[in-house]
Amino acid sequence: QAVRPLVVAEDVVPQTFDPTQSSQIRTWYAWQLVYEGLVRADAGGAIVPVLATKWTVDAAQTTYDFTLRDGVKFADGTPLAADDVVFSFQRLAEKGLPYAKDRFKSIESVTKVDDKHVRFKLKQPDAGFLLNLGSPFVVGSAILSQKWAQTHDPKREMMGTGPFKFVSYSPNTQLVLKRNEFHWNKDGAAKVADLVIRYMPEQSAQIAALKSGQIDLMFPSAESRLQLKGDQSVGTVQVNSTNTVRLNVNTGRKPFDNPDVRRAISLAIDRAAVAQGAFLGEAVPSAQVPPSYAWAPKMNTMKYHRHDVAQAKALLAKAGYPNGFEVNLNHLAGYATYLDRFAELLKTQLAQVGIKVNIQANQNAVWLDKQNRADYELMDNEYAYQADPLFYLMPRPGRQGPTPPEMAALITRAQGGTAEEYLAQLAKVAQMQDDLVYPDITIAARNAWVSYGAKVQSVAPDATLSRTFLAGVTFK
Amino acid sequence: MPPDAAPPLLEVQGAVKHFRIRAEGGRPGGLLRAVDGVSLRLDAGETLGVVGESGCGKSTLARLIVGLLPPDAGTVSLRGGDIWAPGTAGRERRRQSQMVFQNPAGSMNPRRTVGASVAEPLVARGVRSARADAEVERMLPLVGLNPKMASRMPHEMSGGQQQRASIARALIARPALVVHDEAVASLDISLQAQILNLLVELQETLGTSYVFISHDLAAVQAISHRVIVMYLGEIVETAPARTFAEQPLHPYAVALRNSTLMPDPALERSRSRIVLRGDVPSPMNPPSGCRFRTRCPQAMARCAEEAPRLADAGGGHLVACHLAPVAVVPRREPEAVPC
Amino acid sequence: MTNPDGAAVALPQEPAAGEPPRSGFLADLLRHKGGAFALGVVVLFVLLAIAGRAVAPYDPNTGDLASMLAAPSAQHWFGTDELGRDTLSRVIDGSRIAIVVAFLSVALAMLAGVAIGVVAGYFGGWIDSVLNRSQDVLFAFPTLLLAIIIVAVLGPGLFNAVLAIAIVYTPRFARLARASALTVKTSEYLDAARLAGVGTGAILLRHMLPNVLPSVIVLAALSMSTAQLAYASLSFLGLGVSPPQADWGSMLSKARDFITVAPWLVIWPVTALVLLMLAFNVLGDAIRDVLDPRHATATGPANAV
Amino acid sequence: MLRLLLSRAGAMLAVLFAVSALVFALGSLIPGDLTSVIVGQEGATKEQFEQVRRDLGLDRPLPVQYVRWLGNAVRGDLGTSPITGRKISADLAHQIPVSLELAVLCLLLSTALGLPAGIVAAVHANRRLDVVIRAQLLVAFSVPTFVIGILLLLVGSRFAPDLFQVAFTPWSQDPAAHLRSMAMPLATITLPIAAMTMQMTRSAMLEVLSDPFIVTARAMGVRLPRIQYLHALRNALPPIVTFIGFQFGVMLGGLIVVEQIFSLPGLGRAMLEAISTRDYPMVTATTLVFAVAFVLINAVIDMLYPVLDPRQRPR
Amino acid sequence: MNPGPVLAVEGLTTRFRTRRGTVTAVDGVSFSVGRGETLGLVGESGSGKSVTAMSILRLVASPGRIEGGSVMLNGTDLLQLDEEQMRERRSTQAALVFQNPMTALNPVFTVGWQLGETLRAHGRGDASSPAVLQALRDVGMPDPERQAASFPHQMSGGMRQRVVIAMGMLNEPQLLIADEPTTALDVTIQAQVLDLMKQLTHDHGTALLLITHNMGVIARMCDRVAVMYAGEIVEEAPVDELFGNARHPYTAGLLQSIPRVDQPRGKLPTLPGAPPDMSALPGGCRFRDRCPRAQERCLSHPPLAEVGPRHSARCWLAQDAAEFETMEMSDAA
Ligand SMILES: Nc1ncnc2c1ncn2[C@@H]1O[C@H](COP(=O)(O)OP(=O)(O)OP(=O)(O)O)[C@@H](O)[C@H]1O
Ligand SMILES: Nc1ncnc2c1ncn2[C@@H]1O[C@H](COP(=O)(O)OP(=O)(O)OP(=O)(O)O)[C@@H](O)[C@H]1O
Ligand SMILES: [Mg+2]
Ligand SMILES: [Mg+2]
Repeated sequence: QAVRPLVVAEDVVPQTFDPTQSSQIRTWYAWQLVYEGLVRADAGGAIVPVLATKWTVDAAQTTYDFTLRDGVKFADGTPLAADDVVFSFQRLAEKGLPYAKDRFKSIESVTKVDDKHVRFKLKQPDAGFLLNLGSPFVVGSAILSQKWAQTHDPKREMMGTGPFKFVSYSPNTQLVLKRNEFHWNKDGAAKVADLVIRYMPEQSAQIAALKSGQIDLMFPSAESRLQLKGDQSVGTVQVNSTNTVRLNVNTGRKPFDNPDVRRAISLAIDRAAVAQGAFLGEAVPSAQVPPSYAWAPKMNTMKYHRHDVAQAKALLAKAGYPNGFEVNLNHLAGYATYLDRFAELLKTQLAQVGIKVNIQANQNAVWLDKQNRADYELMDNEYAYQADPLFYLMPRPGRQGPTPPEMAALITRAQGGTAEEYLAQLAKVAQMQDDLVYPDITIAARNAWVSYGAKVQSVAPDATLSRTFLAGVTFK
Repeated sequence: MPPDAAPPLLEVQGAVKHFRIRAEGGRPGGLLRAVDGVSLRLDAGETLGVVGESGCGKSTLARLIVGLLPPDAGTVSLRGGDIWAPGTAGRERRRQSQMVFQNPAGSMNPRRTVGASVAEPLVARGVRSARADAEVERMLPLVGLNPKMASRMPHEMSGGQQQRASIARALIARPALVVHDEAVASLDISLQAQILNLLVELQETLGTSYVFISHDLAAVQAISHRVIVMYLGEIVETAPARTFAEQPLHPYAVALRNSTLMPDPALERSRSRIVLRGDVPSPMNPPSGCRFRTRCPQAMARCAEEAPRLADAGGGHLVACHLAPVAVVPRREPEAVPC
Repeated sequence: MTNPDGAAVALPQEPAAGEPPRSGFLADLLRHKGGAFALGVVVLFVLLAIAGRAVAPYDPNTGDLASMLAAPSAQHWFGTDELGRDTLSRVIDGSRIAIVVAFLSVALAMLAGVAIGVVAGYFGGWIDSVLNRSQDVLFAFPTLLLAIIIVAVLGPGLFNAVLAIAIVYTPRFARLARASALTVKTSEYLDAARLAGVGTGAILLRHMLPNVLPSVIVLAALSMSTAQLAYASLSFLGLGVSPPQADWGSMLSKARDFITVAPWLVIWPVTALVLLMLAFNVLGDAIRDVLDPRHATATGPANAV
Repeated sequence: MLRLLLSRAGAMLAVLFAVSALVFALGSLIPGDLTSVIVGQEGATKEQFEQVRRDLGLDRPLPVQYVRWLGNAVRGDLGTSPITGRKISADLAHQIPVSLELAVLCLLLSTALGLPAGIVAAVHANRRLDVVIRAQLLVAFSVPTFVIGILLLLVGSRFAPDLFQVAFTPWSQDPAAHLRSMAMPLATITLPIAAMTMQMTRSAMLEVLSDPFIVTARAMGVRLPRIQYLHALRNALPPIVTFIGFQFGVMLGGLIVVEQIFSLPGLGRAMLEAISTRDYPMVTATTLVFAVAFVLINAVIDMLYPVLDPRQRPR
Repeated sequence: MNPGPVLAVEGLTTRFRTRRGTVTAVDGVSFSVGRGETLGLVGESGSGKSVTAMSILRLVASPGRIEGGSVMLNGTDLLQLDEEQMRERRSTQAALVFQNPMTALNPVFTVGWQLGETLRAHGRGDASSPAVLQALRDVGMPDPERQAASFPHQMSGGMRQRVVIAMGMLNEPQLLIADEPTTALDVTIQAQVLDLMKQLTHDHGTALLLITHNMGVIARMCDRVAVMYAGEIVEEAPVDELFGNARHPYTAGLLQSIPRVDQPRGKLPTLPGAPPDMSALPGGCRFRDRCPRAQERCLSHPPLAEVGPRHSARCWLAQDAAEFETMEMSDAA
């Protein structure tokens, strides 16, 4: 049998291949197969060396020195040098999208110490810095070859040190990759010689393709998983993902500036029912930090991220809305069916405390725009995995009311503290966010799956939903 | 015309209608002279018969008279006023004449009942529908139709029935002038007679004027006060009906007379006819000089050079023929027709 | 005295009063085989749309999560969806939108299109050119794109979606109407009407329109169906009614994810859709038949070539 | 003749010009903003926002943007997608053939199916065969495209795995595989379009079949099939052909759905993607391509008209 | 050769079932036409002449139906044939020239093609056959080569009528039915066309059924004449007999109304009243209401009966007179 590629289906095409130019997680899935960062944060938050073997932090927590790994080569065979690292971060600072840049806001400078050493100077201590640097999705942290980037257009092609080498891309069709023969890590290098990511927007088509052996692996939705369940020839791995569905609340508008109103809304939501109905049972109730993080505050300690209609009504009455009010939900339509169902359930659940929800089904661009212009009241949203857990908790003052000062202080304290205290401090922030129900109301963390055909094995995804596990997949 | 005399009901002066024909696949393009300088007048209560070759411009003349087509040159006036005068004056004048179309099947809206079509001129004048219906019911028997036919669709009627319905429509609003384009062509003779009588009767009581176009010389003579003969867009002869019946002068008119079949089997079996030779010339490319010369049995050299003008041969009998005053074709004895 | 001629005796005699049998558009339509059936179906759906929730066994928008994706049973004849909502009730509730979309969007498009087409065809000249070109511009947009843009501009919602579909469909009615109007314009009966002194408005209304309508009606029936589908696509893109209001299109677009797990979620809305669309089209054909002056009621086929 | 062609070309250009201007104008009216799509939801400061807009040239007044775009467009440069960074013309070069092939094949197939079906239905008007034909096609027509597509997917992958091709194989690579990868998408859009063609054909034929010249042909002893398929059809063709032109727009809409379901890298999908990301240059370009196709098809139909109907030939 | 008549119609009845009731357009019509003979069919407009013609060729379209009678063509009952057998006979054995030439031609084919189609349908040639041009020449079409390449809309009414006539005669049928073939022609052309038809009956033995209102045409062309009124034949006689000795009051009235070419303007004698509504025919004699000599017995329907040699009429009075005459004659004998 001729060597055939591993064929993987994805729903959504990547918007760009430039790892500084998109805030869309579905685009990152492509980057992380080709690019790597200096370090990687694993699902538990531990920092693992990748392109850097060692790093040191000074006492002020503002100077990081990285030692680059020996013998690392880009996919075109050129060796990795400190210049490439400096170039990559300069490029980020100059051309990066706000989203990517903001991950590394604290960087003051990146300098080459010598060919093997790079120094990052921060403006102030940033306990999440290494975590951001270690994002498995390499947003902003990907290391590009300076020489290559000057002669190629990184928006249209990729060339990195990762397990795969970019071969070609046909828009809306497929991304063809092959094993990066120069990969520094014999274990981490791709197991299959060729990888094809086929972009198939319709899950039904993916199912049909998987069943007929035309693709090897797909990422089914909860509905698709139901359809695949009975099929013996299809293997499925489930992960309890860190993706959380939330309601953003515009606290800049009345009556949402009143914590009691926010508390009432949160209490009115039956998260178990949402998990059951919207996610077809494949989710768990969640507060700001997904429960799969060991350090996350436990759900049963939550004051307001629980279901209590009576208390919700009382709070509403206290806030001066005994008969409830009307609210518009800026709903992201056409993104995921569970989000649609969530919106519908929300409407019925809030109706029970007298709040009438008008679902405004908006296309992504409109939804985003309303959000960015703070032109909304309630808004459903999904947060994907965040390497730096602070981003689960980060208020976005531009699109909602002012951050309560005590919370801002707590966050600054956590950032300025050491990495060891960081998570404990964040847990405190989370606790405070539950109490104030600010910046958002978190509903649930959903499950995710990888389904694969009979010929494939060693499928080991993790809770981040990162696609890096594809490097480890092999044929039987 | 003395200056104090009332203007005639209808006056056409030098009316010209040319159709521009584009060249196409081997056919030459050019101007088709459908009506080429026609002048005529018609008084109230008078009937003008029009005869002529198929394609000589009779229907086009009819459309010019009723104002369905604007003339390219010349004028059409009703009671002394141009029917194409700008504004409401012209529009008013154009509304005073009616027409019975040559193709009755095409002149009725296929999706409306015959009654609705007949009532149309009344309804358009704002007559209430109940009164209009009553009027239709009164009118249909006059043209020999059963009043029940009002609820029929045009395609449910025979050709003659359709024709009668269009006559009824033309007459119903008592217009000052009605142009009949082959109005009785597809009627049986008894009906034809009935309609002709009806027209005469209406004319006598209401003073209506008619332009009566037909291939049937006998029918034309039965109703007309004056007759004009057209050939290739021009008038070649005009005469009082009686004079014309007795003695047509233009060779073409004579040929028409001679070709007309008589309702007498014995006579028809015995007689032979002068048949015109030659093809009908194209109206796009009429012959020089006299337009009839290519088929005229008496054509001479002069006919090719000089176009004859309408000249009086006495008693208001105008003929456009170089031979006219002298070329008195011996008149056939009137046939004895059993009745 | 005996009648010597047998044939005359055998003549079917008309009723004594001589009254013709009852005729009229509706009577003829009811006598038309397909027409009666289709009209029945349409009326049924209209009634369902009006009665809606009153006849639906459950609240269409709230479900019992305990019985999600339940197969058809005595309790839920058409089964339940993924939120435990009763499919029968949702199908019934969805008929309202189906009817509104079908009738309203096509009626608007037809009204505007026929008016534009007839005016353009009748007057010709620069009016024709201007109307024609502007319709061409609309026409040159892909249907769905134009609808998306219009809804995006107007904002989502049932009536905006209906309006968008109406705008999108206007040019094709205009074209068709103009083409028919052009043939009518050169007909002699129009000359006759003009001579009769019929005003422009009445000519357009009484002569143009009846002759333009038959071809337009078939298109209208087809458009009622495509309007549904266009609406389904719009609501699939989140540009239709706001959830959880049921409409067949979005019910289907969600149900497709469950097609093998809960086929009833697909079957029932499709059945309703097909039934109504079929009825529209058969009704359109029937109306065309009945409007055809050559149509014969008693003997079936009008055109037995 | 030349003058006719020139004036026609002029009218076409005017339409395209208006279409592009309209897309541009509408683009600014549509809620939702390219900048937001690019920046994403994680929040950015006002300055950052403005910076992105400046980089994209979106800060300039709309007419200026349009004129600049138009200036480039007439020189054949449709610009670069601000989202993907790819040249739009290069993307189109890949997408147009896919959609064009689908559209043309669909037009041919649906006509090949709908036209005879319509004729047979008309000939048997209101009798059994008519009812059967209409019922079948209209049912197929009433089911939304995406449902048909998915049903075909299910059935196809199950019972005719050979027909079901996930991968779109370009013609150049493997014609046989290419045809197979097109089979199901084609079937999906062809059915409803064929149903419409059938309906229109039926109604046009019915009109013609009651014309007097049909009786003439019968009186001359011409065989019925020949009357129906030649004498009547030739007369019914002009409205049918016009209608098939209308279909084109509908079909392009269908393409969007079908390309989505069958993962075909065509224009429809590109356009949908472009709309949802507010990729204005791409939206404008794809719309223009559709408009060009539409205008061309209709020009061809207009030119066919006099061929089909001698009465329409310029006198 | 077949000794019997070419065409023998017996009791032909055709009805239209419309929304407004049943129209009996042809009601028990019987007549026959022999080889080389010309039978004229005249009558009230709307009396069923065209429908009779269409019924003979079985071309009546729904909602019309032939409900009784037989149409024997050379001894074969056309009404019993299946459609294909009927088709084979159309145009070759029995041809029809339609009343309305404006709409009888297919607008999208050239005239030559349509003529050729008539040949092709019977495997006798096509548009390129010399017979096509000859046929056009025969009907007096100027420039036949050019006209063969023309479309109907490019021709005047008279030219179209000639095309339709040429089409009817192209296959030299044994029976030619011409329905008002010359109404759109001017008299000079009319004469030419009629001569041509006459020639066909002479040379080829074609039986001609000529429907017309023009009594001059009847006089010139016909051997015998049948008169129709309200769906029935009311009188039939040899042409001279009919013109000289009309027995039915309708025929008599008809003949009196003929205007004469040499007669100036004046009132024409006419028949009063309108024909009956064919969807609600009165019992008895259908002409009764308009008949100047109507009597009590006219309330019962008169049969078509012999009133003289080869002369029959549907009138009680005429029959009485005939009885009287025959009695006289037998007495004399
Ligand atoms: N709208 C038109 N466009 C071009 N040519 C026309 C038009 N109307 C009439 N003609 C031509 O003008 C000439 C005169 O036509 P018209 O209909 O007036 O003749 P006619 O005398 O009424 O003939 P007929 O006795 O056959 O009715 C014909 O050659 C005809 O072809
Ligand atoms: N399709 C139809 N539906 C109803 N009635 C019809 C239909 N066709 C003809 N008739 C009726 O049948 C009768 C006979 O019509 P037919 O055409 O034979 O008359 P005709 O003798 O040829 O008259 P004409 O001399 O005017 O042509 C008429 O009364 C007519 O109204
Ligand atoms: Mg004329
Ligand atoms: Mg007739």
